[in-house]
Order: sequence, then C-alpha cells, then structure tokens
Amino acid sequence: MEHAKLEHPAPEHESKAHMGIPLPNGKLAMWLFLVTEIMFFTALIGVYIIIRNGQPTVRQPWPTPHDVHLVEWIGAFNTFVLICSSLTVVLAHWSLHTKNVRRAILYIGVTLALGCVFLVVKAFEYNSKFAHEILPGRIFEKLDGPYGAKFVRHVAAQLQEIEEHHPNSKAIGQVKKLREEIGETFSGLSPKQVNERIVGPHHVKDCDKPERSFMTENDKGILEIDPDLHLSYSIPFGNMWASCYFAMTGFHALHVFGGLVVFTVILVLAWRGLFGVHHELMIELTGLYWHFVDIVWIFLFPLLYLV
Amino acid sequence: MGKWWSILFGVTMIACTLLFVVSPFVGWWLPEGVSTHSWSVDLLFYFILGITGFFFILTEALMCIFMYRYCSSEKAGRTVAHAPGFFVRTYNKWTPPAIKGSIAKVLNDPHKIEMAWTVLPAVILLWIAFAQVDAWAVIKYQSRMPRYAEKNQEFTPLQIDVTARQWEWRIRYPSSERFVEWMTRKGDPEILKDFQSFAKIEQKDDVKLVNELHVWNHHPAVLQLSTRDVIHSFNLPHMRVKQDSLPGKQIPVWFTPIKHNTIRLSADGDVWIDGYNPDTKAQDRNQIWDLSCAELCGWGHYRMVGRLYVHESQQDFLDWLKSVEAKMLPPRAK
Amino acid sequence: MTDLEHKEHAADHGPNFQTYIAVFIALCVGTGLSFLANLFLGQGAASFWIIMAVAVFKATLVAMIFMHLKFDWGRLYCIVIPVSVMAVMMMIVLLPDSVFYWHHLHRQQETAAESTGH
Amino acid sequence: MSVAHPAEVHAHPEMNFLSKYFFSQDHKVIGIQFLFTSLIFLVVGGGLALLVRVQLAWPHAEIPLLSWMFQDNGGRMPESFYNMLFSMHASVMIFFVIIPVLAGAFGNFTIPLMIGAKDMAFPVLNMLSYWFMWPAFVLILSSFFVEGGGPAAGWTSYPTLSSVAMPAGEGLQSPAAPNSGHGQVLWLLALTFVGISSMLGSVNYITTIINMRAPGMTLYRMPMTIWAMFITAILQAFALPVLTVALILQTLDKTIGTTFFLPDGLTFGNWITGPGGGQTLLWQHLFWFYSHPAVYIMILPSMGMVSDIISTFARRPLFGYRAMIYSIAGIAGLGFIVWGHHMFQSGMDPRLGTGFMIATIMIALPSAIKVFNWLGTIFHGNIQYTAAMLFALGFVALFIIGGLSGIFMAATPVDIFIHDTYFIVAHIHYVLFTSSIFGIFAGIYYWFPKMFARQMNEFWGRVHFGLTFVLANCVFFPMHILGVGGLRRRIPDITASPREAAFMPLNQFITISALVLGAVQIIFVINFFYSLFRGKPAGRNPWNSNTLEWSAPSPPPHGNFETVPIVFRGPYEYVEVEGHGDHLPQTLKLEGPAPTAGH
Repeated sequence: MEHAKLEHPAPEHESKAHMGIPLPNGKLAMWLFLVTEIMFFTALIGVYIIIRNGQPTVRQPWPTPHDVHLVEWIGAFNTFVLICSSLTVVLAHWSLHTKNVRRAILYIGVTLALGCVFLVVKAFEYNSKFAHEILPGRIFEKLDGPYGAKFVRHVAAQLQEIEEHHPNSKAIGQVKKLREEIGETFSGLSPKQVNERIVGPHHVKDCDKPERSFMTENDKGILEIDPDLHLSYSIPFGNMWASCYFAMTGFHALHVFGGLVVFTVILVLAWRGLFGVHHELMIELTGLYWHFVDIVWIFLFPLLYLV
Repeated sequence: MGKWWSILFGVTMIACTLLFVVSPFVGWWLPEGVSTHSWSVDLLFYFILGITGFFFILTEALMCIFMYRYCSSEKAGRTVAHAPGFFVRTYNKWTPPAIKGSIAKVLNDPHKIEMAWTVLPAVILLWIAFAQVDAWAVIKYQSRMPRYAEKNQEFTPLQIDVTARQWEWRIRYPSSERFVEWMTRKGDPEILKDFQSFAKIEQKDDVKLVNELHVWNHHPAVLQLSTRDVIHSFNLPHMRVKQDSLPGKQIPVWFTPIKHNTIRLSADGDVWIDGYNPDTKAQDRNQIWDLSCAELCGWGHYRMVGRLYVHESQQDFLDWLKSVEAKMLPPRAK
Repeated sequence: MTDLEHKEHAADHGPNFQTYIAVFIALCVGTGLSFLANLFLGQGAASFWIIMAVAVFKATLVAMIFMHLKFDWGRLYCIVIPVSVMAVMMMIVLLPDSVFYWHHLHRQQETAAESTGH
Repeated sequence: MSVAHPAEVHAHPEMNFLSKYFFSQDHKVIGIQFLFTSLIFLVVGGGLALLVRVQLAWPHAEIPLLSWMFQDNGGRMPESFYNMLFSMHASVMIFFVIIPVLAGAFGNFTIPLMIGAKDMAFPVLNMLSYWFMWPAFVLILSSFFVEGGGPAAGWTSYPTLSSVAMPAGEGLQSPAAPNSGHGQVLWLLALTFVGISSMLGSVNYITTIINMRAPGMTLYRMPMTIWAMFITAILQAFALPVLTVALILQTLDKTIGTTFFLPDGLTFGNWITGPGGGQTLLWQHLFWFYSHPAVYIMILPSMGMVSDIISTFARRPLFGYRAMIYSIAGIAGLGFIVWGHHMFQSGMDPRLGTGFMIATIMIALPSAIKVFNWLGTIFHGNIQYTAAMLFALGFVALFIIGGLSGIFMAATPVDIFIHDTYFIVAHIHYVLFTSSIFGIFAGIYYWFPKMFARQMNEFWGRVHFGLTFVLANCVFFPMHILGVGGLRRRIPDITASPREAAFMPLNQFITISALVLGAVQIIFVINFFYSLFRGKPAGRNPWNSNTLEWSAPSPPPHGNFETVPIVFRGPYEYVEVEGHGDHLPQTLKLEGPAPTAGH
C-alpha cells in the first residue's frame, strides 16, 4: 500500500500543526492538477492514435504532412521556442531562489515573449489551414458519387478565381487548360482525373487513381508547379486528420494562452513593485505548469509532424 | 421494539426470494431456449443463480439473526455486558478472548477469519469466471464460428446478410440457385470466393425481406450484421443471441437452432404456418420467436421487432426461398 | 529523520545553472535529432522508434530536472507512477479492439471481395 | 516529519447574508449548498422516473397532468418524449444528485471536520467548485425547453444516435433522433461543467486529506468516510479528464462537423452523411473509462459513511478496518480495468471481453469482504436502531442484492441474454438507489445534528425508512424477473412484442409501488424542514460517536474547532473502558499505558 509510506510516526509530532508530507499544499495540488491534465491529453492523444491506426483500409493512407500543408521545420522551430521558454522559466525560479528578483523578472518577460512567438507561429499555421480549407468537414476525401461532382464544381470555382486574381502564377497555363477541360457542364473530366491534374501523378493516392489517366510520368500537377495556389484536392482521411490536429493543437494552444495570462499577471505584479522573493513558490508552480505544456508539445510535435 | 426491524428485513428478503421461486411457474422466466447456445448460457445462468442464491440467503439470514440477537435492550442502556474478545483484540489487547474450543482458534484470530472469507469467495469467483470462458468463446470468437466447408465431409453454414436501419431489419438471402451451389459444390474455390464475398457484394437476384429471418433446424446459420445508421442490437432471446451492430463495421453472428416453429401448410402451395409447435402440432403463440432490437436506436426502438422462422429441414427452407423468389419481380434485364 | 531533512535541503537548492543549460542543450539536440531522423529516414519503423524514443527522453529530462521531480521523487512518486501507468494503459488497451481486431476482420472481408474481381 | 504551514484559513470577519450563505468559502456552507441544490434535483429526477413508470404501466392511456402537452398525440406520451424522460432521469440522478451529494455535500462537510482541519486546503477553489455547478444546473434544465426537447439518446449518449448532425446549415436537429439536437449539445456542455467542478473538488480533497490532518491523525486513524472520499477523489482525478475529452469531442462532432465518432456514409432517410472515419466504439471506450469508475465514485462514499454509522450505532469497533481500506482501494484499482463489461455485446473484440470478464468478476471479492466486515461489526454489537442506522443496515442488506446480481452480468455468456434487459435496470437501481441513496439518507440523518444543531425526528425517520425499504424492494426486485424474462429496457410500450406484453401485470405492480415510494419521501421532506427549525436541539455529540467532528461545537463555527484537536486513537474504539463507558473519542488521552492501536 503506497499510502502507508506517507505515514509518519504520530506521537513525537503531536505538537506540530498538521500531519502530512513535507510538500507545500500548493505544490501538491499543482501536481494533482497536472495529473488531471496528463489524463486529459492522454485521452486526446489516445483518440488520435486509435483514429489514425484504426482505419481499416490499407489503400487509403493517413495524410502525410505534405498533403495537409504542414511544414516540419516550423514545428521543429516551435519546439525549440517552447524549450527555450522552459529554460527561461526555470532560470527565473533559480534567480528568485538566489534572491535576484530583477533577473527573475527579466526571465519571466523573456518567457512571455517566447510564448507569444509560439502562438504567433501557430496562428500563421492555422491561417494557412484556413486559407487552404483544411478544416474538419470541408476537405474532399472521396471522389465517388455525389462527392465527386461537388468536388469538380468546387475546383472550377477556384480555378476561375485563380485566373482572375493570380494571372501571373507560374501554373496559369495549366489552370486555364484544366478549366477548359472541365468545361461549362463540369463533365469534361472525371473527378479523379481533375484531382490528378491538380496534385500530379506522383502524389495521387492509390484510392484516387483514375481508371484512365491522360498524364504521363513527366507531367507535373498544378500544385507541384505553384504550391501557393488555393486549389482543393482529395485528401483521404483529411477531415479526420484536421479534426485531430485542431483538437490537439487547439487545446495545447489554449494551455499556452493560460500560461501567458499567468506570466502577464506576474509582470504586472512586478511592474507595481509587488513581486519579490516570497513569490518563489508561485513561480515554481507556474513553472511546473509551463513545463507540462512543454512536455505535451514534445509529444504532439513528433506525433503530428513527423511519424 | 428494535427486534421488529430484523423481522421487517427478514420478511422482505423472504418475499424477494419467494418471487424468484414462484415466477418460473407463472411463466415469468427465461424464454424457451431453442439453440445450441441456449444450453450453455442457461446452464451458466443456473450455476450462478445457485451460488449467488446461496450466498444471498446466507448473508441476509446472518444479518437478520445478528440484528435480532444483538439489538440494544432498553434497560441495559448503551453498555454491553461483556464484549467477546476476538473482535476487541483487533484493536485493543485488554480484553481476554471469551470463546473456547476448536472454533475459537479460528475465531480468535481475526486475520484467519478475514483470510477465510477472502480466499473462499476468491476461489468461488475465479471458478465462476473460468466456467464462462469456453461458452463465450464458442458463441462469439471469430475463430470458433462455422465457416465454409473446405472439405467435402464438412457442411456449409447458411449465410445471411442482416442490415439494420431505423427501425427495421433488412435481411438478404442468397438466391435459391446460389444457395444450392453453396450447399452442394463443397470444396470448390470458386464457390468459396462467392461465399466469402456474399456479405460485401449484393447481387441482383438476392432475396431481400424485411423483419423476417428464416433458417432451418439443426443447421448453423451465420449472419453478417451491419447497420446503415445508428447502433442497433441484434437480439434473438430464444436463441440466446445478442450482438450490437456497429455503423461502418460488419460483425458475424451465428447460432444453430434445435427446434423448429414453421411448417408448410399445403404440399403444393406456398402457405407457411409460423408459431407451429412440433409437440402439439398446432399454432402456438409461445412458438412465435421475436427478433428485436436491444439497443436504444431512436424513438421507434420499441417497435423494431421482427420474427424468426425456423424451418424443419433444408428442403423446407429451399422451398420457402423459391416461393419467395417466385413472388419477387423478375430482375431487370442487364 | 536526518535523511529526510537532507533531501529537503537538496530540493531547496535543486539543480544549478550549469545543469539547466546542459539539459537545455540536450533538449535542443534531441529536437534536431528527431527532425533529421524524419528528414533522412522518412516515414518508417526506424525513424518512428528513434523519434518516439527521443520524445520520451526529452519529456523525462524536462520532468526530472526542470520540474524538480528528481528531487521531489520521494514525495511525489505515489502520484507520478499511477498516472504514468494509467496514461500508457489508456492508450495501449484500446489498440487490440479499435485497431487490430477491426483491421483483421476488414482485411479478411476486403480480400474476399477483391478476389472475386469486384 | 510534518511541517507547520501558515494558517490557510484567515480569521473570517462578520459577513453579510450574501457572503455568508451564497459566496461562502466555508467548507460546511459549501457542503450544505451542494446538499440543498442536489436535493432539489433529486425531486426533479424522481419526478422524471415516476413519469417513466406511469408510461410503462399504462402505455396506451393518457398521461395524467401532462396530457395537455401532447394534444397532437391524443394525450398520449410520444416515444421520443419517453426517451427524453429516461435519459434525463439517469443524467440528473447521476451527475446532479448522487455525485454532488456524496462528493460535494458530504465530502465538503465531513473531510475537514473528520480530519481535524480548520477548512479545506483551498477555500476559494472549493467555492469555485460549487459555482462551476451552476452553469451545469442552468444548462441541463434549459435543455428541457429548447427546440426538440432534452436529449433522448440515453445517459450513455451513444453515437451515432446522439452525435450525428444535420448537413451544414440545417440546424442542430439530428436526423436520427429529433431530440438529440440542441438538447444534446446543452447536455454535453452541462456535463463538462460538472466534470470541471468535480476535478476542482477532487484536487482540493486529496490535498486536504494528505496535508491538513490534525496532529496524531495518521492515515490509519482516519475514519472510513475519509478513506472513501480520498479514494473517490483519486478516481475522479484520473477518470474525469477522459470523460471531458469525450464530451468535448462529441460536442465538436455535433456542432462544427468533425467526425470523431462518425463513420463514413451512413444513411438517414434520404440523406447520406459525408466522409467520416471516426469510430462509434471509441466513444463507448472513453465514456465507460470514466463512467465505470464513476459507478464506484457513486458508491464508495456511501460505503464509507455506512461503515462509520454502523460502527457507531452497533457500539463496536469496525471489523477489519484495514481490510475495509484495502478493499476500497482494490475496488478503485480494479475499477479502472473493468469498463469493458458494459461493452460485451457492443462489437468489441470478444477476446478482450474474456479479460474484462475475469477482472469484473474478481471485483466482487472486495465487495464481499466489505459485506462480511459489516456483518462482523454488528455481530455481538449493541445495536441502536436509529433512522441513520436503519438506512445503513438497509444499505448493507440491499447492496448484497446489487452486488450478487452484478455477477450475472459480469459473466459474458449469461450477459448475452441479460444485456439491455430489465435485469441491468434492477442491478443499477439496487446499487444506486437502495445503496447510494440509502447511504445519503443515512448520512443526512446522522450528520443533521452537526450541520444544523438540531436532531431530526427519530420516529418519522424510522417510518420513512420502513416504508422506503419495503417499497424500494417492491419497485426494484421484480425488475430482476422482468430481466430474466428478457424484457428489453428503454422501450415505452412493452406491448409491441407479444412475448414482452406478458409482463404487464408485474410492470403495473412496480409502477404503483414506485408512485407510493415517491409519495413516502414527503415524510422525509417534512421531517427535514420541520427539524431544521423546530427539531430537538442537539448537543455536540448526540450519538456518542468517537470521530473528530463530534468534538466540535454544533454547528461548527468558522475554523471548526476551538483548539486544534490532537488525535490519540483510531476512530472506532467503542470498547468498554472503566470510567468511560464505551465512548472513547479520538481526542481522549487515557492515563496509563498508551492504547496501542493494534496495528
């Protein structure tokens, strides 16, 4: 029984105010709070693992980062930012411990700045997802039946917009050609063929291979020529990917934001001259929380961006 | 006054026990078991009922006796004349043990009693648990299900596709032609493929019915269970079969009936009588076996009830299948 | 008694500046390593295990040094061990059901369907 | 090696009515707030249950009192309304009555008092945990009144029935179940708030119990109530976040079009859902990962309180105190690896089912040990049949039934037949009504003098018990028979299948008993409120109980104890000692050789 170990011999200490383990209440409670947080993110990551591996079909793979406009080095950069912030927050605690209040405030300020950098980078990432409509429920992932017809109409509208607003694109020739091929009645090409024109024959998934392809091995898809164009294409399990991505990174970002609020409060305290060595425990607890947020990202980064 | 409470407890518990004794005679009991599963399921049910019933009566009786016997008497107030030692010794070492004799040796050591009433139930519970394993495996494990006969001497199970939707069971049978091929051309790889792909691929001449499940007696039936909308639960209470059907998945279920409830009324016509009781040779409401949905599936859940028809022989089943085919519209020309 | 007090003493001081910097460098190297593993090995079993091992290593470093778990271990192990067990169990225990079982069943049916040429 | 902490509880200045009774940070007031709000919800949940019973007994008749709502349906209750009734009955009873009363009310009230602390470790957090319940109260009640009515997918809320949403832009109403629209979203949000409240509470409880005990109150001198609350709080801390995730994911499915629990291409009428990729079983796993431990969250505190009450009124040491603690811990530990027994027929891998079955059956072992220990406690006792003791004994007698019937469902082959029948309804009500609620009644009768400094009327308390005990058995015991007969649960009209229609007489008997049982509770309500104002004044310790809370004044002031209590002995030493009777409070220091606690 692990609790037995917590017990301390009673009689000698009857003069003391409380029984208990030699930890401040705040620290104990913070660890217990982290327990609930660990279970929270465990459940989210567990859902992701199940959803990702539970897809029974082998022909429809889970999207690669490339499919969903995810840039690995940006994720790595964000990891680096969070690691730096973890270091600065622990150094803030260390400074306060060595009674150097000014340096502690400085470190807290740097941590706040790093947290903001993380969120700004995240915001840019989200923005690119929004721009490419990589959102739950908005991604085309099946090209059979009614979804296919919807897909072709959607692409036709996007092509028209590219012609109007981006006439200098490198791929403008292919864009015009594709729009002509689709035609006014949207029936010139099959949805799978349209998809192949967009992503190129090398990037088409097995399940989206058209029965008759008009493209040769050397042909390049529109997005291969100009990756910045806003064109929809089929991403098998894209909606599920987006659901998981936004749920996981969204809750992580919320936690980062919560940490930033605490750092701001600390800085306001410091600005009003109320911050001092007696806040050591508070800084330590904030640090515990912030390190936990860092650990979550240490797992999210490889799970979402790498493996 | 206090003793009255133990009597109230006792009477209530006796009434509860009596209800369990009486209700089988009023017909409020397990429906007749008519599949090979029902034998093992019912046996395990009675096995657990016996053990739990014994412990129920034992503990409740002890409780009532203690409540009666150790009621605080008004006169004595709150003090006990003398506390027997073996309980007190758990906490204090002041009172000497009061009970003598061989039982006292066990009783005087509370740890021994505690060990006794830990180990004994543990053994019984493990026994109960491991008694279940095989029956469960036979009923539910994929590996134990009857499969297509790969050698001539084995026999091929009947395969049926069951699709649930709000609020009906859509049941698809192979066409009579295909069915005959399954049953006769055993060991043929072509037929094996056809058999295995039946659940995935619907063919135009398949026989489709709603809420009517037909099988025949003494022959295993494998049902490929799926659903078009929400979770339903395929429930054949008389066969002791229950399995949820999951959206997006296909789950095989099997059973072998051991009693039939359907017979052909006329030799040349296609009139079938259901609820037929082979013992009394008459229609009997108790022989109308339902196929119901056991998992909440929306507001029509309660009336998602179909029927199970067990024919007497394979020939009867084939006759019935042909009679349904004859009534169906001819498939559209290709 | 003195032992416990000594431990408390240690917890007060925690690691020093040099340790923190060393851990920081190790974390950066780990991040770089997993990034490079992905870049050069691509997606596969080898890179998967390297990357996940690095992630676990990094998380352990942060928890042990930055979160002072190494120094509070005697008081917090009874919280940390159960939650680690639960977290791992939670992820693993669903795999046989939601992943392997249905993979298996579905593959059987799919191969059967494909072999008939549909 | 204890550490002196600065006083967490500051001296409370005189406060006005609002800050004293509404925004109080005093654990006792918060506990009583939880108690009152939850008892109001008990009335709501009970009313829903009675409506369910009336519909079941007379499925084709007009519903009394409510028939004006159903003019279109000829005054009869629509099926979807019935589904809403039982879904809300379960949700309200579980999340708004039993958990808040046990953990919120009794946890808050007893923990600092019984361990000899001035207050909780974090009084503000404690206040927040109550006030986080209020959004939940508002949301769950408002779900009755939104378009389509309350959720109708059962309290388990299985997708896809609950989670499928209309195509974008067509509102929240579900194509699968008209009720599972706005009402479902409100339900999900309400439960999320309940979860946050419980998580705040559990962190607070654990910290308080570990770090705030009075001097001498070692872990093995804590009363069973505290042990039960402690382990319950641990269960909540571990399991609740998982439910929170599940609730959030289903809310996202319902509102913004994610598909965590929705596979591809389902057909509802003419509408085919789009690409999915989610898994319905995943919800069940996440849900039961919380909700099975939640079953223990709902019973363990009752077990703890009952242990204290039985020991007090039998005037005997609790038999096997340590075994009781280990068995609670065992139940809690095993409780995390048995959730699959709710899913034996769900399409889960049947091999997992075998593993879950063995773990589940073994969980009966600690429960059995507890029952034997309670019997051992009253053996050779000097039993005083107060209302509290009667409810505690009723708990033991009926928990035996609930425990034993669990074995039927744990056994996988038998569960094939029993699953989703009235047998499970009987089982959960024996565990939740006649056990958890009996424990709550026992606790109220027992601690009422401490809460309000007055005693409840014992005579009417006993009458209340006698009638409740008999009628509860009349209501719930015949449900076993219905289950053995294979009557499906969650159906509004049992005449749809001729086989099930045979159970009509039994159903009507149950309903009449249930109506009377509901009426009997009026005795309790009147007794409660009468005693609140006119009851016999109670001294500090009307029951001659040993535990620490009875050494504080009644009602305890802010800060609870006049001086910090010092604990010298275990909580259950009801043993005849020269000059002290059988009443040896934990704070009593005996002269002579120190009474070694035996352990």
